[in-house]
Amino acid sequence: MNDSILTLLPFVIVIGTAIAIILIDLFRPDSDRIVMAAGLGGLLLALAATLVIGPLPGGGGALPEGGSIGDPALYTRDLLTALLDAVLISIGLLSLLFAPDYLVPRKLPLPEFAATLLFAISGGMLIAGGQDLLILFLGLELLVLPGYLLAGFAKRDGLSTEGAIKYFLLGSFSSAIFLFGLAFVFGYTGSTQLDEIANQLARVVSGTQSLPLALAMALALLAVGVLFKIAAVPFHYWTPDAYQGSPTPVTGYLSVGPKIAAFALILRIFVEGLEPLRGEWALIIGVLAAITMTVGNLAALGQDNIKRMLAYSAIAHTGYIMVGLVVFATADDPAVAADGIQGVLFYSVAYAFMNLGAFAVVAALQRRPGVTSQLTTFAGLGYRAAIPALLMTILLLSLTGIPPLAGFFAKAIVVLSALEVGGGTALLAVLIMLNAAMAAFYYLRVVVYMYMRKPEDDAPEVSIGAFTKTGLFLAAAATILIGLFPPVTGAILEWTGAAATALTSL
Amino acid sequence: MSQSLEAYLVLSVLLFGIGTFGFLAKRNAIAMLMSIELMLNAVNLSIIAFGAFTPELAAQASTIALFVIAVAAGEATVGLAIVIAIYRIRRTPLVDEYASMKE
Amino acid sequence: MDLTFNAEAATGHGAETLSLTGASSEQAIAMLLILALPLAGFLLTGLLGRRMGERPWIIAIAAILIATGIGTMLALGALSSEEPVRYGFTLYTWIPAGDLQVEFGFLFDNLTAAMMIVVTWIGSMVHIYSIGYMAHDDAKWRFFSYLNLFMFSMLLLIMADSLLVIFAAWELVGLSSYLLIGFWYKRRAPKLAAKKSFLVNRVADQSFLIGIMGVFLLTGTMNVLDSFVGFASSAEPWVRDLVALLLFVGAAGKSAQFPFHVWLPDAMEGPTPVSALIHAATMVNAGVYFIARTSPIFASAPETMVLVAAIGTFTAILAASIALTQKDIKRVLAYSTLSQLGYMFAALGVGAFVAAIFHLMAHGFTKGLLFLGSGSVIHAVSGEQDMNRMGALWRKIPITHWTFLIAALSLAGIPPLAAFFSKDSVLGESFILGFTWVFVIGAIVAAMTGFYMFRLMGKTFYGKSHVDPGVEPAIHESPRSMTVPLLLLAIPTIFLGMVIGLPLGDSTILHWLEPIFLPAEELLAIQFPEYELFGVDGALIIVSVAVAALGIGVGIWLFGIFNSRARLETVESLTDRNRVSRFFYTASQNKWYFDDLNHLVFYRFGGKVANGVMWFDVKVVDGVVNGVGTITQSVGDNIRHIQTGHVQNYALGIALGLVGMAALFMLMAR
Amino acid sequence: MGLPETVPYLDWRWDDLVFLALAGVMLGSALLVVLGRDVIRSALWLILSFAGLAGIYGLLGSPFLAISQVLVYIGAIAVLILFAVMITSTKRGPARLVFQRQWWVGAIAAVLLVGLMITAILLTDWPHNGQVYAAQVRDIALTLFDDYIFAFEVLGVLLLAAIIGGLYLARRDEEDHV
Amino acid sequence: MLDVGRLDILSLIIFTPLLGALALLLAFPILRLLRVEVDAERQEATMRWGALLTATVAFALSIVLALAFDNEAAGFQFVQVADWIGFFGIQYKVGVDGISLVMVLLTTLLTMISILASFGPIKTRVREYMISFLVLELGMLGVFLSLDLFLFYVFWEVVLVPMYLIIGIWGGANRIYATLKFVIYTLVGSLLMLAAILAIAWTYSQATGTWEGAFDYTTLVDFGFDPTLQFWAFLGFFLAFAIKVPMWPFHTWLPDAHTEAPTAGSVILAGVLLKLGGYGLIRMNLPLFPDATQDLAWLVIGLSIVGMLYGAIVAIRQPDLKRLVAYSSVSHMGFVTLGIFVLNEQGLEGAVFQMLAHGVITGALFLMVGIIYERTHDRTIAKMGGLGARVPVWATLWVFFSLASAGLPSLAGFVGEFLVLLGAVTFEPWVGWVAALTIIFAAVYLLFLVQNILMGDVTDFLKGLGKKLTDIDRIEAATLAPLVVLTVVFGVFPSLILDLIALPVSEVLTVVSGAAEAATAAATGLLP
Repeated sequence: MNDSILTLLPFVIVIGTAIAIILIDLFRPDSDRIVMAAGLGGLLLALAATLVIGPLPGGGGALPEGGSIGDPALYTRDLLTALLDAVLISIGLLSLLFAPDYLVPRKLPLPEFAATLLFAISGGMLIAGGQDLLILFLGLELLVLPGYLLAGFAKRDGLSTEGAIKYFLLGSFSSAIFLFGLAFVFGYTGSTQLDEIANQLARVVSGTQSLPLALAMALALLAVGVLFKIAAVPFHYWTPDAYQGSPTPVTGYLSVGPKIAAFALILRIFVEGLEPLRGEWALIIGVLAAITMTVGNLAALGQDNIKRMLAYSAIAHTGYIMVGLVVFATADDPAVAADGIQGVLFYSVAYAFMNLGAFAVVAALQRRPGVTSQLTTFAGLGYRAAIPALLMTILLLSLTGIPPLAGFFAKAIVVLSALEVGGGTALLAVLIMLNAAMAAFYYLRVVVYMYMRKPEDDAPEVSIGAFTKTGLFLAAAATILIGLFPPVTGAILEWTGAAATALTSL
Repeated sequence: MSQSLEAYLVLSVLLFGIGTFGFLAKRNAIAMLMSIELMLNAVNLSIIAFGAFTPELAAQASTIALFVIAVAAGEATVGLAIVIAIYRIRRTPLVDEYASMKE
Repeated sequence: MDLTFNAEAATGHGAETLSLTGASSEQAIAMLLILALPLAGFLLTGLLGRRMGERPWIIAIAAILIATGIGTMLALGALSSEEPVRYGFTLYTWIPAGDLQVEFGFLFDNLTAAMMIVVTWIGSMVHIYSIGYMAHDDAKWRFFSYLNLFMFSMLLLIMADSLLVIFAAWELVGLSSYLLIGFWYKRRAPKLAAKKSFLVNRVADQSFLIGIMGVFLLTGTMNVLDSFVGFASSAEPWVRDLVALLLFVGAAGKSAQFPFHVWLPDAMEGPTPVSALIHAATMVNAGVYFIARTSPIFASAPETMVLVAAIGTFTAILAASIALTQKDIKRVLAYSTLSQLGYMFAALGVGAFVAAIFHLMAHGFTKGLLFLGSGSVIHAVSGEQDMNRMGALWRKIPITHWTFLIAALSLAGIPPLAAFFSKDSVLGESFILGFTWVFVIGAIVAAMTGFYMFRLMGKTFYGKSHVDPGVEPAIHESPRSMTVPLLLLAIPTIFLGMVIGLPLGDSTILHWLEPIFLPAEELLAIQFPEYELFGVDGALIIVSVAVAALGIGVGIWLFGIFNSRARLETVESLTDRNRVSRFFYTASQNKWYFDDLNHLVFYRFGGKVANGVMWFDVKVVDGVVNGVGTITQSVGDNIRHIQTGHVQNYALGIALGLVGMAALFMLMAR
Repeated sequence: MGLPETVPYLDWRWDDLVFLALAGVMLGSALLVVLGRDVIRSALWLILSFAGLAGIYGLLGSPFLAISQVLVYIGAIAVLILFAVMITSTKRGPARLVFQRQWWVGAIAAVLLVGLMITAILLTDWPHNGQVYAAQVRDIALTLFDDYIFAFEVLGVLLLAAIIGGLYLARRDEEDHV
Repeated sequence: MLDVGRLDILSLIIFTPLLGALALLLAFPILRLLRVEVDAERQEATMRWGALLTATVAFALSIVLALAFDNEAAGFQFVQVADWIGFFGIQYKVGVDGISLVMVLLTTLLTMISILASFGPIKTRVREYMISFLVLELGMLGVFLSLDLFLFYVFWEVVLVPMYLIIGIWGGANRIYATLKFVIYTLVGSLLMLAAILAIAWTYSQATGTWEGAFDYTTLVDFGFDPTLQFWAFLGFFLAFAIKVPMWPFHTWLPDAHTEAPTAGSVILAGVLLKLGGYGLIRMNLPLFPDATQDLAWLVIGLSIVGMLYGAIVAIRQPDLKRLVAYSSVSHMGFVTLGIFVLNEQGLEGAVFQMLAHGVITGALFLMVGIIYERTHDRTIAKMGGLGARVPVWATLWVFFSLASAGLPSLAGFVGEFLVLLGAVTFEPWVGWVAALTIIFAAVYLLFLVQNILMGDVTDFLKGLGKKLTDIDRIEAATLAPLVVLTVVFGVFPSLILDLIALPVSEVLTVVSGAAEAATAAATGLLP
């Protein structure tokens, strides 16, 4: 029982923090400082708890074996959970740090924001450990409902609400589709338990007859549901509009939080539960991965609105991460399959920091209301605000995949795993490379604006709050450290590797 | 017929299809939301149907359906809140008039 | 007698060969000094010359005079020794790369000695002469510095013992000539001429370089002497022919043989001492020297030898035919140089190596004198070079005139002047060795030589004065620094032939050089019959003198001598008589249109090609690159347009995606 | 009174008849929801459709769920929707176009989807079939509060989050005019 | 004697620029924290001299390295290994052999000169500029010294960023187009190289069952990959290097980059960056993929020859000084690739030597273009004319370097070209002959240029500049003097360099020919 408390502790802390913030706001309105303190404190606590409890690779942490809630397990704390928890909490932490600079000048309430954000994070954390379809669905909803709200958080801003409603309508549509898929799986296997489902399906697949059509349909429905959440082409349509419309710190969060949580969902459902069916979706996902990265990059090329540009680039990154899944699906060797999943995880970690950081810079520039997200606002940033420009450069280079930054390793690992499989999957590796070169164009265009163009005459002064600064440094530091500092790189490699192995060897 | 899983499932699919069509065809945000509710109910119907034909799943299916209903309620809350918020600005619930952001 | 390849000699390498001995340390130091002095002169004058005021030539002249002294001593030492000598030493390994070891080494034998005398003495004369000639030029320090560089290069060329070092020197000679020709770089003609000379040489050098590499491939060495050992038996005959041909192309370039002859006349745009030094006396001889030096290689390629002879002969008559009609005094001399070089190549080609070198020496001094003399003339008439605006100068510049007359007679082949002996041995040996056609054409050229030299004499020194009246009063004999070299050069022009060209058939120079060419002659199976002064050889002498005299006679008849009258109207009537003669006259005057052809082919057409390639680069190669970029971007822009902003469109997209996915999954499941 | 075992002439069970009737009501009113011009009427048809579904739940042996459906959907969600409709309907009334211009594509997509799904369902050999089992309320309660207690708690959080956020968004601020 | 090996001298050399860059980055912020105010001019001066000092230290260290280097010893020297990412067996492993030593010397020298040459022209954002330059040096040194493929790749990309900034920030009018083209073009190649690196590393780990040594250069060279993998991996590496060299038809980024880059950027670009490609081909393609090298040699040779002639012909008609020199680089670098793939000692040694010579000579030419540009703010050849009369010293030096570039014997440019051509003739005589046509075209474009800009009358444009058109000053002379000296020294005593590279070159060739022999033996059934 003690174990179960520990198992849930980070999750509970996050939710507790959210509720605490609501209460604070209720009793002491207009106390942003306390809210920030509570939010940051809670998240730090949760992060600490995650790292202390573990399980960490090599049998570390207070719960080296992990633990689970419910019998049969609804929620489990394993290496993957801990890893994703840590990432998601970090995302929450950074998103929260970036918020005040943007919200306060626009008179948007911090407490609601913080609470909603924390709820969303907790949804992701729930997915990370979910072992039951119902929990996963609840987690997904807990993740996305606050997400819709956050997207529309600047409720007096037409773009924000427009993005929110597009996001909401399409999101709910995809949720319904996804849910139908769950229902089919449930109906066919008679269970909501991932391991049970895996067993049942293994039995079905081991028979010589072809896959029951209901399962094929279920796969399609589930795939569409998750592909929508990760914003894979052709289910990505919401991304540019939602990203552009959302308040910028929210955009930052949206670009990483739901995406990584959705990948967690994929890992739990497709990799863990539907593992026996992986051969069925390999080809389609492979093709979609190729299309996704290419379309994302192509669309980003000429985009002058940096938020939209980053939205398209986020689509492209989705494509890269999907390659890891394809590796998992196509590999004969379990070790290689695990390498694919490791690619997904490592990429997610790296991507979280660098993308969030990049959006944070955009947000920082918009501290003064009225600053648009046009690329021209970056003109001459290197001359106006040296440090943010420098950090942005680092983050963009990392997104491009220039070594020795985090993004480079992320790509390298995914590519490596794809090459391990060989054949068509190796072609994806080559495609990643070509895409990365294409992506360099628009990422570097931002650098061009920052350093190689004169600032506009009416360019406002850039002033950045302490929170944002801290967050920015953290994100950049993570991006650099993951790439350049062997202990960190090694630790994350080890963790992702162990989590992947554990997940695939179930 | 009432004792055949397929019948209920087909019924569910039909409802889902109607919902889908509604979602795709309607212009009014709230009507689209209603279509989504139809779709969710269709799913619920299939869940219950699965449960009803498997003795050990009956209770679980009902429970899941309950959860889905609750989630649907939450979703409706959020959705309607967003609709109201945007209506304040745009003065219309018609989504095809929300196209400030496009390429 | 026919040129046949002596296979036995190729493998057996029969008769006694000249063996190489290490140079004594005195000899080594002397050789190094010969090189180091002009090099130092070049560097010092080049670096400090600007600050050396009015006498920036001191260092350069001193360097060259000392080098000449040492060189003469070495040369005389070698030539006077009983046994033919050949010594050398290696300074260091220049380019070591795998099995290639290019030694930076030197070689001294009688051939070197002969060349040494020509190069150092003419070089010294030119240096001294330049003091006067260039007195009024502001940048004379530059001029002297270049001259020293030229001397260094030329001396390195004749002393080097490695093909690659020879090539290096070869290129340096080209460079220094480029600098000297383009000395007056602000003027249009010199800068074009300099470029032309360098580029034409480059074209030839490319083949030359490949030829050197071919030698290396076949023999595994770049050392001149070592390469002889295996070359003859190294490969198929056609391969040897090809390698020799490549080398010949290089030699032809430097020595301005057809079709590379075009650069030499233009190069007269340089200051006149430069013309003397480079284009008559030394540089152009490099090709002759090279073929002589590598005679065993050429001897192993008999077909190429015939080509050498043919090209030489053709160049001789072609150039002579052009020289007949030129107006510019220096151009006449330039074409005459070409023509004489043709003789040398013809001699080389038929296997008369000694004769070739002999003619080289004799012609070198003669032509040096002629050029310096022409410089003196030009100096006298304030820079005018057109012979039509000269005339009746012989009394006003007597020293120049008399020395010039001597040289002209020598060149025309009048005994007992230097060039008579050498030209005679070229023609004679050609005939003896069975190349009757060479002899016949050579004789015709001899007649033409006599004619154009005395046409020049007549137009320049005799007859009526056509000098610009404004210039007329200023005509004066040149300063001593210019006349002294003329007088000094007149000495070998008169006596050289008598000293080393006698006794006929068993001359000194034959003794000097025969051992060096023995291997080649053996390969070619050449055996000179006994010399018959009162037989065929005597007859040949008479023929050659007769044709020369004929040419001179016609020249004098038409253009006069001393105070006799020129028959210019006859000239006009001859050239203008009918269409045929008019055509030949104009064609000759226009150098048979080679320059125009080159202009058309290389400049116009080549320019078009370059433009075409550039167009290709910009439009196609870069166009593809940029096109990929542009297309990608426009595809991206189009893709972005699926983002209509309408949520229903998005929903439809998703729904269709769903339908597609479902269909696919179900199809795959079946 | 004693009904015959099966429906006369058709040889259907009575349940089948009920099923068909309810299905008809449900689908019919669902169609009206979708096709209707007036949003308010659509909302009302929606209620009827939900009611039909509740009936089918009953038929499937889940009266408890049927009641929940009525309570939550009709009692809460539908009402909520009605409110929202009232708030957002302008004096202009429903616009002339009920459907967006590309509705026919949507129709095709929906039909295709339905066709595919029905194919999938009919061609699948379902492991459990042929007999309806009733779910006991007690079992439901046990499942809910024992097996799924954690999920239930999570659900609470979810609703809390939805409400907090929803409240914030829908709340009228001082400077708003509606 | 100083035990240089103990010093970890290679790391010292590599990271000296980084330390310098960090110092420059942090010096004044820290002073500001300490409330020491330094006026801007002083700061800029400090940056300039600090960067120069750093580069000088690096150069001095590389000289120490050269002195301590034993050119008789086989293999790599001063090897230093540390685990980097143990998970994949990725190491920090550096070592030096003759070839890399030559490249290191070239790099440190040219960086030093470039920094000095930037004193005058760079007036804005001096700190960033100097830091970029030092980081650039770090990357280049890293590439030349890495013995771990992953590390190699990392440094390879590190080079890209500062160059991108240098062109993009301090470049000419069309700099953004040029710099993006440069980066993206290079990235396309290098990313495929990364794929190839990963593929061979994985193959190795698969065969041996461990990641240990999977990125280790020497281990991989000994491993021997199967021909199919070799073929594809060769192409991956080759594309990266071919773009960098740049080989025809991947060269079009170069003229643009050169034209827009600031002078020192051009110097480094031509002097060192292009050599990364040639070095990579020698270090990676030949030993790692000997079979593929044999199979594809003709392809590369063909491209090289086309590039040599094509670059020279296009250069003839270039209207812009820098573009002309850039195209001459294309032509000259063709010699390098040709020399590498004729696969014999002369060719390969010639290629290395040519890289060095081209670095020195073309670097100098770019410096000189920069000097004139500083005064005229124009590089249009048509506007120049009669410079010989106006700036005699400059003109003399220009002629000197032009001749060196045209391959005048006794200057550095000749030796490399000669050896390469000899290698080509050895390989296949007609190939050598065709390749040698380049020396004609080289003379054509260089002499046309000399004629057009130095000779003739002074143009009105130059007259209009009046006294602004001065001859070279002291700093400029200081930047050019070492290059003049080296051009002569390397031309007269090439053995200084050739002795260094003889052994490594023969080692490379042993690997390549060993594979060929094995293949022949296998084909004829001599081996099991």
